[in-house]
Amino acid sequence: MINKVVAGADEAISDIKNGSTLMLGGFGLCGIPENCIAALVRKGVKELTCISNNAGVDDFGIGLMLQQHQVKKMISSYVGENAEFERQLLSGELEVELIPQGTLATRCMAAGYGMPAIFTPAGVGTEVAEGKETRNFNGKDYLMEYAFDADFALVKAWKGDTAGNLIFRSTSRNFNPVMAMAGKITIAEVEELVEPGVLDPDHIHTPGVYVHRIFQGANYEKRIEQRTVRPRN
Amino acid sequence: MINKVVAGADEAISDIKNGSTLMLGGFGLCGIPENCIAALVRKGVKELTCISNNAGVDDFGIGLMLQQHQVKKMISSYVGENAEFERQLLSGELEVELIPQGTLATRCMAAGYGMPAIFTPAGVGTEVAEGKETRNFNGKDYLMEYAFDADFALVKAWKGDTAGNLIFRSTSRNFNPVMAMAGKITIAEVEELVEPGVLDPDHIHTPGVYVHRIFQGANYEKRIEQRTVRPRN
Amino acid sequence: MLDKNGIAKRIAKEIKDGYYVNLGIGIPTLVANFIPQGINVVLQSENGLLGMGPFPFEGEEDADLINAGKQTITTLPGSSIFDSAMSFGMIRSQKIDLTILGAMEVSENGDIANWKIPGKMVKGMGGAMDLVASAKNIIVAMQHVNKAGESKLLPKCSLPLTGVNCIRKVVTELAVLDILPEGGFRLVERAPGVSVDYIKQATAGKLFADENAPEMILN
Amino acid sequence: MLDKNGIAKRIAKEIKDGYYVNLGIGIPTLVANFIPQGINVVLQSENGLLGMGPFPFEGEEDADLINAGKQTITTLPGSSIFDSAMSFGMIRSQKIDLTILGAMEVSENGDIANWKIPGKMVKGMGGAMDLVASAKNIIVAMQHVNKAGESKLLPKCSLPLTGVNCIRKVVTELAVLDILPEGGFRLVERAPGVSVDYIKQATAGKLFADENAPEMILN
Repeated sequence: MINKVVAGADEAISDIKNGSTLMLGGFGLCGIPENCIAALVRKGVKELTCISNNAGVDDFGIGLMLQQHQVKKMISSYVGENAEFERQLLSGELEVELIPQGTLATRCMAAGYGMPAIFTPAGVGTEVAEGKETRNFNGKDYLMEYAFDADFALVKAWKGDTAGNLIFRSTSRNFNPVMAMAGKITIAEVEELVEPGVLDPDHIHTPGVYVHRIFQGANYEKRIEQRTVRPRN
Repeated sequence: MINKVVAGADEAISDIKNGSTLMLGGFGLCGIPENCIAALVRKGVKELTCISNNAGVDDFGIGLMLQQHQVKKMISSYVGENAEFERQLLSGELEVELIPQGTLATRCMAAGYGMPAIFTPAGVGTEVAEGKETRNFNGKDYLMEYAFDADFALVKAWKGDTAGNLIFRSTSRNFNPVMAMAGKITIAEVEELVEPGVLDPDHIHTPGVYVHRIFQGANYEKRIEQRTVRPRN
Repeated sequence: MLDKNGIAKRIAKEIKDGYYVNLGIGIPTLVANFIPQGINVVLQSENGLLGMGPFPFEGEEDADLINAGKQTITTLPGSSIFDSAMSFGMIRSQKIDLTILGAMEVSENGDIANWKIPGKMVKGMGGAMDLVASAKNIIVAMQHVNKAGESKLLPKCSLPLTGVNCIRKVVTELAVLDILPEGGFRLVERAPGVSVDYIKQATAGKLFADENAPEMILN
Repeated sequence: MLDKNGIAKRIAKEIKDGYYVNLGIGIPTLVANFIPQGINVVLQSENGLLGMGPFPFEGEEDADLINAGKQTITTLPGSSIFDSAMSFGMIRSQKIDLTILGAMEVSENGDIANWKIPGKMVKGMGGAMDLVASAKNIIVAMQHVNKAGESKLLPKCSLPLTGVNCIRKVVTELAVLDILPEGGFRLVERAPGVSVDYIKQATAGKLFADENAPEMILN
């Protein structure tokens, strides 16, 4: 098998340049590439376009990059929990493109599946449809939406092997597999990196062919945004 | 959880009618719904349109249905190993639509993902493109191909639970998950049917929402088409 | 007049055995608490889970297991996990039997606005546009009037739309209303103690209201 | 002049370390036997496997584990299994570095015909149309002339096409040839003992052949 292991996040992201377009996996703070984000902050790379369902919170996730003014544009479906984000947006520092969550996911998938465009009914008749081709199939209107074109995808998995195969844990899967398929260069950080043969081929969520670099991350905080519990009786 | 268990293949397929359009999972004879095919032969339902990558062999798989003249039309990518098939085709008894394998898979996926059409470069400039819309994206031509519309999908999994969740084993996965997503009614036969909670949610290949009926099959023959081995040293 | 739990309780009666249901944030989330015994329902969370269970016991929260509202949750026996593309794939292909979500405004032709108020910080539409454009069966849980006393059931939405001609039922603190295919709200049930006249005054859109519309039965 | 194994051996030299490779049925399958030591290659089988291993030992055949030629095979450490849609997704998105397949005819502008002979029973194109339309790097393994001695490297294909303007390299029993972007075959290497003249006579399409084209080195 092809060995794709790099030493760590700093090496993995070393060729991300000012102006790059990145995909970042995760939903809220769940399943985000914490180590890669920290490395991007250390590197100080700027003018980034970030495709990510959310924009983190003020002091975690993509919020850390926003604090350092590294993000030029966010492409997201929901950016609700972030005061610095709001400040930069209102001041015109930050550009934001809001797109429906399913459209976001499917435009990633389209890139991974070599489909230049897909059709979705999401946004028909709304401002999301402005300037887009609408097409009727079987009496229903659909928007044509284009596959994303991202320089790098940064994803976080639970387990991975040196051949790049990835397994995600529970709902931290979310956007990670579709973004992993979609990046020109895909960088995976994993909680546990194992040798080929350890992971059952039937359990692999992302085949190694999609992953260009992989490393075992460290010090995962895995912060919870909404800690909801029920009482024990 | 919703219980989707039926007693067996005969009950599962009881409402398949003459003229129905079926998807049948499998690649060659690997991962085919053996029990459902046997029940269809017993039921004697005719004039079927079958969407399946292959057409079985003379005495197994869809070949058993061909022997009984139950198939009006095959939609496949490769139909090579079947003398009775050839006879019916040449005599005009059987209609055949050959489409590229990736197009076949992706038209199934499109149905499961609620996408009315997809774009693929497969077949551009060939007779497959005749009568189809060709569209250029980024300098490359693509055909627009429509999602399949199948009344029933018959799939075979390794393990399933009563809620309809499916896990496939090795390359018997092939077309099964994409067809499972695509049927208006999806019928799954499994080698082992278990209670909810036995299967790890992270290992499920086909979520139960796609499966309408499930049963534990019996007497799997799992015939091998090309038995290739290497000598032990 | 119903409180939030009352609205949720009334909506729960619309859930049939065997349904796959997607619950939005807010009142819709409360619906899960009122699903009748003996009704088997599977809750979808669009971040990638079928079979959402209750909140975890304290100390058992799992950062990797959240719902679309980013709350810690649990799975149930029979749950399955999938990625975001498959999640919205099953939404688009109408595998989800019922979608329940909140709204700021609904119009008499079934348009809905629930994501953006001009001049205010826009948080985003999340999955709402996908859900309303795809679901075959959508119930809106909302307040009938805003804090200024103005109706939110309108001839035409004033806010930017989330989806067009997609809502078929609305449950508010005052009433259950269907939206007719030909346009217009039809009063189905009154909330306990609320008069037909009161509902008429609170509804700016076209309303078809039988004077004998029954009071809803919640238990 | 090369036999089938010779063609496979020569093609194997085109495989670089780290390549993901899809091998078609026939001569391309043989290429796997000649991949140089120290070259890490992952073989894709389009029925849904990355990391195809050798045939199983007798008695260890697994009916659930076959390749696209329906042969029993094995996995290797690091293998992964996926469904047919993802398999062709990775083919379309050009994640496969090299595709090797057979052909009945190839034209000087890179068209290929390999699936249908009018008047004969058509078995189907399988995955060939997807592969040739998508792959960035395709090598065709084929016989230079048919049994009647007629060239299969043509100005224009006579058989129904599998793909247009997609082939860049052809390896036959006589030669290695590139297909030039502007059209025409360019002789790269002669098979051992085969003269440039012989190749010229066996090539009906436009051929650019340096009289000093080197003989291929197979070991």
